[in-house]
Amino acid sequence: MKPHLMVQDLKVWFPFTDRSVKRLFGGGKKYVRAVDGISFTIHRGEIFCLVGESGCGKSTTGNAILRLVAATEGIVEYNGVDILSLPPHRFADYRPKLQKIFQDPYGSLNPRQKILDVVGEPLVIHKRVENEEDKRERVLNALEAAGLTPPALFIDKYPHQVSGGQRQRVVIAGTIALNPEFIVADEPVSMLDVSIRAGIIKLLLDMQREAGLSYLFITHDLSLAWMICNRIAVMYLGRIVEIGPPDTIIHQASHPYTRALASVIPVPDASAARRKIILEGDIPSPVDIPDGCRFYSRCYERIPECRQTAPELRECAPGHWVACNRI
Amino acid sequence: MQIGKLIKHNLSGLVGLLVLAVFVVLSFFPQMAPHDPHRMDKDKILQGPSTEHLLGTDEVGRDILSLVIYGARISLLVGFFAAGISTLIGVTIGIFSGYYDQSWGQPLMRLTDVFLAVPQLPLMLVLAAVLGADILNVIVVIGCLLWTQIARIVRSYTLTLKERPFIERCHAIGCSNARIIWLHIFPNVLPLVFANAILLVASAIYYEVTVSFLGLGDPTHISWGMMLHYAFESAAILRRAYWYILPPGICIVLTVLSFTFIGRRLDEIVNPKLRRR
Amino acid sequence: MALLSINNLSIHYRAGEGIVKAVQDVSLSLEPKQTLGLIGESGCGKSTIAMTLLRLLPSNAVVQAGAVMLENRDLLTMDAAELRQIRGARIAMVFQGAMNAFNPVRRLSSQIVEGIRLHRPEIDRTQALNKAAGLFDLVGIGAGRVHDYPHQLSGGMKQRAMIAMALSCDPELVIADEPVTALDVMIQAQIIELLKDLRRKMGLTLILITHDLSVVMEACDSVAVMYGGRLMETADIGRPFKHPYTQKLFQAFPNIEKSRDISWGIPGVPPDLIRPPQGCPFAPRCDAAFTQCRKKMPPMVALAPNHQVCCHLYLEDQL
Amino acid sequence: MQRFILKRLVISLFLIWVVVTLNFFLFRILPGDPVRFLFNDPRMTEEIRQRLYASFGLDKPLPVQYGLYLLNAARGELGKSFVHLEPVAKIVGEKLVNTIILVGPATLIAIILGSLLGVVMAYRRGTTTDTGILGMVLLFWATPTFWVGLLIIVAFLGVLPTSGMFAPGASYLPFSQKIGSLLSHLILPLITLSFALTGQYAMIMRNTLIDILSEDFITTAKSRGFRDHYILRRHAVPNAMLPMTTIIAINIGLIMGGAVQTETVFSWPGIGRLMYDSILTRDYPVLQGSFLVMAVCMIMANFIADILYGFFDPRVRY
Repeated sequence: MKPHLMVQDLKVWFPFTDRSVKRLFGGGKKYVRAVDGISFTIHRGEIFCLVGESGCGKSTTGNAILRLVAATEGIVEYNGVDILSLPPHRFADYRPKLQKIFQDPYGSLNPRQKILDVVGEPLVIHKRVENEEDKRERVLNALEAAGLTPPALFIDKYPHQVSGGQRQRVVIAGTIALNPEFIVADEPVSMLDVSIRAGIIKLLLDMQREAGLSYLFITHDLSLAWMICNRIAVMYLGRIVEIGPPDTIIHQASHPYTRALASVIPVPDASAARRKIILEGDIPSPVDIPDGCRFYSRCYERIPECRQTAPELRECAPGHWVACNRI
Repeated sequence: MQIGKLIKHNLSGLVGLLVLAVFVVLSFFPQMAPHDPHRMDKDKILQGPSTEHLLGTDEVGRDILSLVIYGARISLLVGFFAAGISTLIGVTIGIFSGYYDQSWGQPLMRLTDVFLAVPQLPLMLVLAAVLGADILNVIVVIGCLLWTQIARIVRSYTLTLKERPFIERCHAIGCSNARIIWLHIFPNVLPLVFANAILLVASAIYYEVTVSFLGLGDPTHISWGMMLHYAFESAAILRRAYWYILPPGICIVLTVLSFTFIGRRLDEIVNPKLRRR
Repeated sequence: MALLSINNLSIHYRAGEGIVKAVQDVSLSLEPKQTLGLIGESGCGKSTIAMTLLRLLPSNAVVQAGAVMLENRDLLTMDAAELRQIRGARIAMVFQGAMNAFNPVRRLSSQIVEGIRLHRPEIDRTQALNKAAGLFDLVGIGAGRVHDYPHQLSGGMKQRAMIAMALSCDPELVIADEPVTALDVMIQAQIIELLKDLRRKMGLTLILITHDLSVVMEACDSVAVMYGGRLMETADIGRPFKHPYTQKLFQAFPNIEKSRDISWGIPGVPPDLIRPPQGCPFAPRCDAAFTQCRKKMPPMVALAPNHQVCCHLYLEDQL
Repeated sequence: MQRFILKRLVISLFLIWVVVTLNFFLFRILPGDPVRFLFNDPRMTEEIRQRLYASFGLDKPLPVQYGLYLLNAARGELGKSFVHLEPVAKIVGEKLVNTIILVGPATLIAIILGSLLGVVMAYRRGTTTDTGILGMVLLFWATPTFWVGLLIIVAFLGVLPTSGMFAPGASYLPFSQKIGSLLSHLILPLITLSFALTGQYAMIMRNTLIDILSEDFITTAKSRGFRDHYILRRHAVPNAMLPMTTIIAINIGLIMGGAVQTETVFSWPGIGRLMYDSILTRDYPVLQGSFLVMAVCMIMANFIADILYGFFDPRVRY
């Protein structure tokens, strides 16, 4: 089966904001290597999770796929078309098909727009509506589909008049309205209360089932990823270290980082005596990344080889890919 | 709604509005003045308050009350227009330099830095002297120099707005930059601008008066600043002609204060969390 | 005797739209060496309680009723001088935003030493500095960094430094308000291990305030659950939860030891604290609610010596 | 740190260049040529006119003029006064000292007094004390400095000297009496200028401090049992001083505006009064020279403030 989305060797480097005099006189430029050569594929109707700690490049990956940040190198093929190399006006056709859901339901709505305009704006931009009445009709449908019932109660309100969970539904309604095919969901529930989360997740899953959507689901919460997705990719310092099915990643991970990450997931069960692998220190800076394995400085199973050789992602079992020199 | 709130909670704002209303009426109907402000009288030079001249006369025998009433117009005129020019420049430069921070916003910011690095009043004096004492020139000079503050405020707010997720959402749903600036940034900046524009009127009036006092006012119009200039240049001070010095000064203070009060209260109502930098 | 007891505490905030009834009739007590997890979702009143314990509430908050007794003294009515001798010395606090909890322009050592010298004037500067360095070792930063400026530490390090500072005057009680919320998973685990470690080594008495039930299950020995400004359930860790809200909340956390099941969550929205529902605040979202629940707030029912539930369901059982 | 200083230095030099260039072109955008405009005397012969052109360097092409202008400015030569026919640099230099005698102490008084008022307002925020002082400060702010000067003159006429820097003939007096004369002349202008600036600094201090008092580390300090005024003294005010230095430096233009007004009203022979006189006599080279010196002073003060900030704030140490 042809993949819905294929990412190949994607790199996003940001010039390091070191406004020193040295740079003024043309000295060496430094880069933050936020995403440094990652590849993966997402099949139609799949929920693919990118998991990692803050600063690992997971959000940047999502934004690069949607061309919200410029990729430095690499290919993103959507239905076989390299959307990164398209000129902007050609990419505009893909815009409504590839959509994003944001983390912060409080900040992702313009406080001076009514919900009608928030949800209707993408329709207006992509000329999907003919007049105000049509727009209102479409917005009402979208709100209803996003679980805001009755929609008429919400349509003329401002964002600050509804609760956090409802705001996230408004954002989702704005996305549904465009009938997208592929959604980047960037931590869509991490700012919501636990009791509200499930409703939003359910809505996202329903959309996937009914419309055959594919998701790139970005989260720092490995247990949430495990719960909802088809495959998990774990990122560390701009690289993918392991890809596999959820149960494999949680219970039979091969990469030392994934194992550590899975071991520290808090379990709401006092009796469960689990051995935790707690990594020392912090993630190193993505500016001066040394040669060799990126995880070298914190790895508890490193071998001398890891210092020089950066491991490639290799398939160690069907559907289970690991980037580690020991495997 | 906002006006109602203003009255309910803010005595200072209300007083400001009232005082301002008086001066606005005076500037539209200066005919209320008891005398022709241009009529000189050799026999009544620098006379103290009397029943005929409630606030006395100046060094050429003109009625000071009438001069003060006619003077309101110039200050308000210069204040509003100069503040208008400043706001326009400031908002434009602020939004663009904030939104295009990484590209051509930088030179715009450098331009703001240049204006901030130059002492304002001395530069106004130089410009007004070079261009010539004329009401239009005074408006243009003040208007072109007072925008830095508002540009800085708008810029720093635009920078924070730009980082807000709803702007990122705009990019994600395919808004053009022009649409983002006009429909998403500008309406959010507007309340901030509004309050600050009113504070700018106060500054503009302050500078107009000062520039006029320092001899660069338009001699063909009656204004409070020019009155004080003539008072200073004539022997009025040495003769302790308080009736000549007090009225225009009090009017200036009241006008500036009323705009300041209104502006500050509006700022607090519209932007409770935002503090000016 | 309880080290700290909160008796029938009610706190209201004056807001633009009305009076927010943030905390209603909450009673809790804490024994020495006990670790209590105070848990609830945003707006349930847990942080308000934390701030009340040291009287750090904003000026629009009103203590409507109740007392907070530290042994036999009421923290809410004592004078400012006495309160200052308790703050930092007997009750210390670790805040959520460790990022900004230090004065940015002063060295960590000077900030810690100044606190030790305030409460223990008999300790001289060198001894205080040694103590600070020792604490930095204890919390795993390393004594060598005690003279750093706050911005030189990473987020996790700052949280550790914050804990070191809280411990600097050997307090009897430490209140940690969302100590791991803003941190990455691995750093979270580090801090939780540190807290557990300190409990073991020093017999710390701790109130851990968090929205994350699994953190409480790991680090505490008892839990108090709040919802809509009310206390719903208090229990020792290990006892099965009885309150419908706690049960639902418990299910809402993914448990990787169990199966992948997405039938979790609680329908509806949290209560409006300006116009709280009559009766139990959870009734509108509760499957088990019956008429009585919507009429009357249930009292606390003791199910076991260390297990109390505020629910009509169990009131009936008793009758 | 060195790089930081170097960077600020480059920016300051750039700003000075911009101001010098501005000055050059201001002189040239006058309608008609400057000499005709300035000496609009029909009796002037062509020969004299040419000599004047040559003496002001106006006979050369514009780029050459500009180059010469830059060169001269770099050497500190700012042209000749139309009125006094003396080098502008010499006149301005003499006056600069007098201005500093007035502005220095006034700024110092205003910073101390303003900071105190600001601290009191922020500490007592929302109380009657705050509202009262705030009202007073706003009144200060709204009152034109020159008008305050005029009122003070009217009030103290005959009590204290209201004009000039020394009593007539003071140069023949012994040094101590000369100083006495200077001090008595200084009092009223000093009060006027301090009055104008105090309000500004009080407002700045209040806003800065209110920001700082709402920060987390203040709550932390409270939770550790420190007294309120200890927190204010040891945590809030030192942290407020940093932004204060920058804001004061940015607002040096205000000091200069105030100086122009005060010196004018009290006939204090400083740069400000020089500006006023040159406006009345249309002595453009002097006017521009004074402006240039003021602008350069301001840029330099900003540079120093930046360096100080970088030095005192551990976060900026690059």
